[in-house]
Amino acid sequence: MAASSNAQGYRVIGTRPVRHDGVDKVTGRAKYGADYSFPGMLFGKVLRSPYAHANIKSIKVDKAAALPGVKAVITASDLPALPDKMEQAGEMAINMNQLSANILARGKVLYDGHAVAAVAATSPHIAEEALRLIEVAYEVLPPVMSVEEAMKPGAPILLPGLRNKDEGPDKQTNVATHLQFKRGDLNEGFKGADYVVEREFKTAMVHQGYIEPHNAVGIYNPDGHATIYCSTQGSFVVRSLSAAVLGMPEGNIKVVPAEIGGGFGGKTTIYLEPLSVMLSKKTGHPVKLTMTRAEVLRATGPTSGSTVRCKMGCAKDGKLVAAQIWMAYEAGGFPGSPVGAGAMTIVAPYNIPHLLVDAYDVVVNRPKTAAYRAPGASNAAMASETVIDELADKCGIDPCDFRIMNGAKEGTPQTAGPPYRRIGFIETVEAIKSSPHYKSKLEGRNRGRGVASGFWFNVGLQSSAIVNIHTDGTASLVIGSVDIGGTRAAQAMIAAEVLGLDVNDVRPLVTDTDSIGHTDVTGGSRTAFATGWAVYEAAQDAVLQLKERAARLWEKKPEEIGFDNGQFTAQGDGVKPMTVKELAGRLARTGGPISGRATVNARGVGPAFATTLVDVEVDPDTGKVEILRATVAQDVGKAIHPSYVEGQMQGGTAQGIGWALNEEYFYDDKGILRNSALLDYRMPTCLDLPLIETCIVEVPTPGHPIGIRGVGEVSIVPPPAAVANAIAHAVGVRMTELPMSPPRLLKALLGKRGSTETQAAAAGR
Amino acid sequence: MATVVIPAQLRKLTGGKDRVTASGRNIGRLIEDLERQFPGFGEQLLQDGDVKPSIAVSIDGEMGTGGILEPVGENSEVFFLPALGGG
Amino acid sequence: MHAINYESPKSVDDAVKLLAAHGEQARPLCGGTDLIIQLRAGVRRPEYVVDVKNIREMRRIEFSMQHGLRLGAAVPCIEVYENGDMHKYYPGLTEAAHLIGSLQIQSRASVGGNLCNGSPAADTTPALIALGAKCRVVGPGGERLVPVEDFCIAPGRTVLQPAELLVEFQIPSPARNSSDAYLRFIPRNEMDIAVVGVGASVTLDLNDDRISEARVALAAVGPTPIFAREASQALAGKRINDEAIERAAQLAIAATSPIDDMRGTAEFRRHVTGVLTRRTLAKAIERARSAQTSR
Amino acid sequence: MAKKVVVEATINGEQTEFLCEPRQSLLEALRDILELTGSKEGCLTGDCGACTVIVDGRPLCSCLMLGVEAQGKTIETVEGLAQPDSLHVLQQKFLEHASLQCGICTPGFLMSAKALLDHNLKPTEGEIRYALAGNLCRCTGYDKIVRAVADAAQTLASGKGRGGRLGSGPSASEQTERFLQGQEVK
Repeated sequence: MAASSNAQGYRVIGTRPVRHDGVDKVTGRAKYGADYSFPGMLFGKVLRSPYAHANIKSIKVDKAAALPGVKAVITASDLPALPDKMEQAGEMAINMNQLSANILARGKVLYDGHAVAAVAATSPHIAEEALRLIEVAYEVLPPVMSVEEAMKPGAPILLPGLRNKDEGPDKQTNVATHLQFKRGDLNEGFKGADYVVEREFKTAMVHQGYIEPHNAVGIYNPDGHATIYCSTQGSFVVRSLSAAVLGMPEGNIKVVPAEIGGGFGGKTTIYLEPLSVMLSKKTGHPVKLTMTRAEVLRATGPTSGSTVRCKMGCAKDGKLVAAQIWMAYEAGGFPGSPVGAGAMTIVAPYNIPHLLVDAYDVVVNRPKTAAYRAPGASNAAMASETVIDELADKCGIDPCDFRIMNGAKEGTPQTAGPPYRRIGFIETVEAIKSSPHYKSKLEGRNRGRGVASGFWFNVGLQSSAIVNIHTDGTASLVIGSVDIGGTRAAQAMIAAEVLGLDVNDVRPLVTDTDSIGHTDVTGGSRTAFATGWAVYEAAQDAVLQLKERAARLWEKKPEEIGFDNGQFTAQGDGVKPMTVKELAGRLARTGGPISGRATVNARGVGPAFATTLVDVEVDPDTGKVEILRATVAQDVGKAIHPSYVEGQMQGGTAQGIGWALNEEYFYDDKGILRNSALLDYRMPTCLDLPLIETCIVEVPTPGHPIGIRGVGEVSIVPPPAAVANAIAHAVGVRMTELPMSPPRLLKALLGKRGSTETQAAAAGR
Repeated sequence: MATVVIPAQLRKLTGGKDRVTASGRNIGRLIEDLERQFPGFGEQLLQDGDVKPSIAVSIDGEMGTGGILEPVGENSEVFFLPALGGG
Repeated sequence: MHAINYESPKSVDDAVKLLAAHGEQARPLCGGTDLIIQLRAGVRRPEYVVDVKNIREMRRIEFSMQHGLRLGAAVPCIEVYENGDMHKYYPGLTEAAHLIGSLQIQSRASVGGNLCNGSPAADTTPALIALGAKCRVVGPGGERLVPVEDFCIAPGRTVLQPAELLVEFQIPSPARNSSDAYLRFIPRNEMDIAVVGVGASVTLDLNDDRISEARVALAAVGPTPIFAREASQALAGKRINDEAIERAAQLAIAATSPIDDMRGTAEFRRHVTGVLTRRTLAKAIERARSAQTSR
Repeated sequence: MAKKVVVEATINGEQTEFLCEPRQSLLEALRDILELTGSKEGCLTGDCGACTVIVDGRPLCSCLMLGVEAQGKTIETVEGLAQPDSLHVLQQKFLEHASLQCGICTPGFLMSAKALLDHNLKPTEGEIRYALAGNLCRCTGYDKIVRAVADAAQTLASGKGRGGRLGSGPSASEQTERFLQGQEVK
């Protein structure tokens, strides 16, 4: 079935219809979380720590509670204490005790902006004023801001109970985990190397930067049931995590996913949701909380800053022989950086016989990190892809050819061991090589071109879908995956393809946690792959049932009914082929309504690769970098809606360029975030980017009925290294720290000039 | 017998061996057999009677989904690796 | 935000009366792009916000070769660079107004508000200083003229007394063969606050290719906007060449006292002060040469 | 405690009267009082442009204007863009070019783009990018947004000359200079 479906040309898949939710979103009618309001609704605000690291001695709320208009004030003591162990929650393993302590600090604040108390009042302004009246006594502790400080012997301890296997059960530590991956014999490997490059890289903590701040409306009913309206990447994960944090039965919470204004991983966990329910429970009113931008930056999941030491060796002919990597990622105030993913992605595109990777998850007094688009992979690729570029230079081999020569293909072992099945890495490099951009000549002083590649696993997980056939022959499609960028359109296209309907005859509906089977979070680039699979199977289920109805009408056996190009057919006279529309009108008299259903726990997910090409111009007097041209090639398996696939590729590239040039968390020596506004957290504007060219590569994922690969993440992985490589070729300095901001690049440029001048002087003597 | 590839940090349990053989029709049984051969293996991989949330299982190059009930073939190649999520 | 009262006087007198009546508890709203953010952040908590944008006198742009320019303090930046005279006679000030934030910000932000906010990084301030602009300040006791370079005394603090109002800027009409320019450095291409800003005006003696007079001013490299006196004086009477400009650049750097912050390091700011002084002077000189033909 | 104030303004062509606290922003007035939630809150500091509306013909951030300042003003929001039976060309082009992913920034971009095209139907790519620089989008990398605005300009210009010209026009850094020269020609 899958095979034949792949073989045949598609009618809907691969076209570019207008998205079904489009009109609502261009007219301002689409309802995002903050757009919800209810009669009697109160407004909540959260008091946040002004210190990076401190014990909470006491919290006095009486003055705040006495302010006219204030209806409730809550602190951590209003939430149940939870077990200090990892539990499965959707795609994530989560420590509920730490999750709760992140939502409202328990006895200790671990970063500037850590939530301490929450207020509900009749207006947001009154709630804000009430925060000023809450008296918190802090015992300020020295902040630990970098992995280096945190790993030093005798460093201040963030979490007294934290232990790791290496250091044993008696040793307090800031290192939550040490992971190691090993293959072959490192010494043997490096013996065979003609060229070795070893460098240390640092990347800054950066934020997902979604334009919509976090929000939640909680409505608690006296019968113990609650409804949460919020913008999230996963309504079911909000339900299970909120239930745990509130100590409520999961079934007593219904989560209604609002439209979501961007997530990029940052909305796969919870912050405000349990607070809205608890405040609603205390006041008997619906309570809405929305974060300010400063709260978003100070207290919601950025991704880790990191230190990565990368040593790689290759033979004269360019063959990679060995790699040794040491990496430590900032987890934030609680464990859980994406260092594991970093370790398993850093050399994933290459076949390297001898390998050793040591990876450390380290707590520091910064916000608890959350998932961010290919978590951990961009940090890692900044290191490996720069070193690869340098090795290619040393060998005098074109950087694309170098990657192709060493590129992973079917059967190549992955970092953690399992062999790749069919993948499209080399195809992405070839696509770049044959792109108009690569073939074009780059002229002008201080200009350079750089290439880099990236890998991301993608995930499968669970999804559910229902396809209802209506009497007019249209269909409604019900899914639990939120629409974060064309999801409705892509899923409707899959259903329309299978049902032989026009895409506009399928109405996609994203529904709440009570109206569809379990559906895991929109993350890991899984939605088109896994929810798409469920939608495909649900539509097939509907077709099967429709065949039975046709069989009844024609007095034949179901297996005698064919379905092709939207037409039901059978051999024999008196059989006039029927479309779904025609058959739909006969459902009542042939057995009643039809709903196709399917659920999946998708296995055999196909990983994604991308290769990015960037041209830059450097202002040698100021160190400012202009991006002149950018092209990204990505293996997407099969593009359902090419426009939205390109959109993911372009968006990830833009974010990666932001990391490369300007984005960073800037903390002062007290651990206070100095750039908690979009004025100084510098994401690229329209004027900072060129048009971004795309090459869609389609190497189908084996086993998937349509061959889809997730497309949401991998395009963010190559850009930082691609820009660094371009800068190196433009002005001859290798940048090893992100962001490559003007002050940093200028310093490197002046340093280089200084040294060359002294060399010249020496030569002159 | 299935081949089990041992993560670097568990090789101390297998006397440094990075590949061992074990039998069992599913991951649960396989881990029981590993525990028999290399005491201590179970607690490294199991929590509350199932595979730890922080651990993923790959069988013949395919990421599994069924925890201890994940079927294992006669000549399967089995990997235990860190579970991870995406953005 | 705390509760506020809103007043919208129609005349300078009424505005000054209101400011006098409420003293420290009143704050003029001259654009809103700084004040409203400060009110939200609780940095300033006045009981009264006095909106001066509806005072005609503060919204006018009047230019004549005889009397020069009167620029109302509340004129939004967008109206500055949509004004033909501003382009023709004060291109440096005009481009400074055009650099402030986005179009959305420029529709609200005013040159007067930009100055009264007291930020050392204000883009229009060095341009005003370069032009030798004076502030017409009106208070209960009458009015006074304050040179722009003397207006700011510390970050966020100016010479204005509680009841005083900055009504307009008075700028002399451009001399023959003169022009001005403003350049700033920001990491992105829009939306950032100046990491370094340099304004310059020059008057040329084209007969023997000399600079007869020059004024150089700097932003974001000290606690207040800086009038680089030595740099300016060093240019007076000098032949137009790289040597003269380089000397001015070095003196401009000497006039700075920058800090390290998230926008740039002190080291970087000093270096870029030199770079931008060279570039801004070159641009102003080029304009002054061509100005000859256009006037 | 400050009293609420009655404000009269023309909003999307309608004479409108509303009651607001002096501390409420125009954005709050639109969203919380008038239930026009199409204008979005992204930062409250004028840095993201999601709350962009057009006041007396000029685009501005409604988060940086007090509701009481709207007295006597003419305000256009995203809700006023479409006709009952048809979308505005910009809305249509945003859909055709897939210029929105999450859609939260879209209303702001549409209003900034409208403010541009209201007085310039032949924008260069540079002019389009300059006009949109006050609106942040984190999803798209701006590519498809710029294309949609250029296409909309072309459609609106229909005959009156070429519309948006991609790849044409001065670079970002030359914008101010170009703008000045453009003015001097007049």
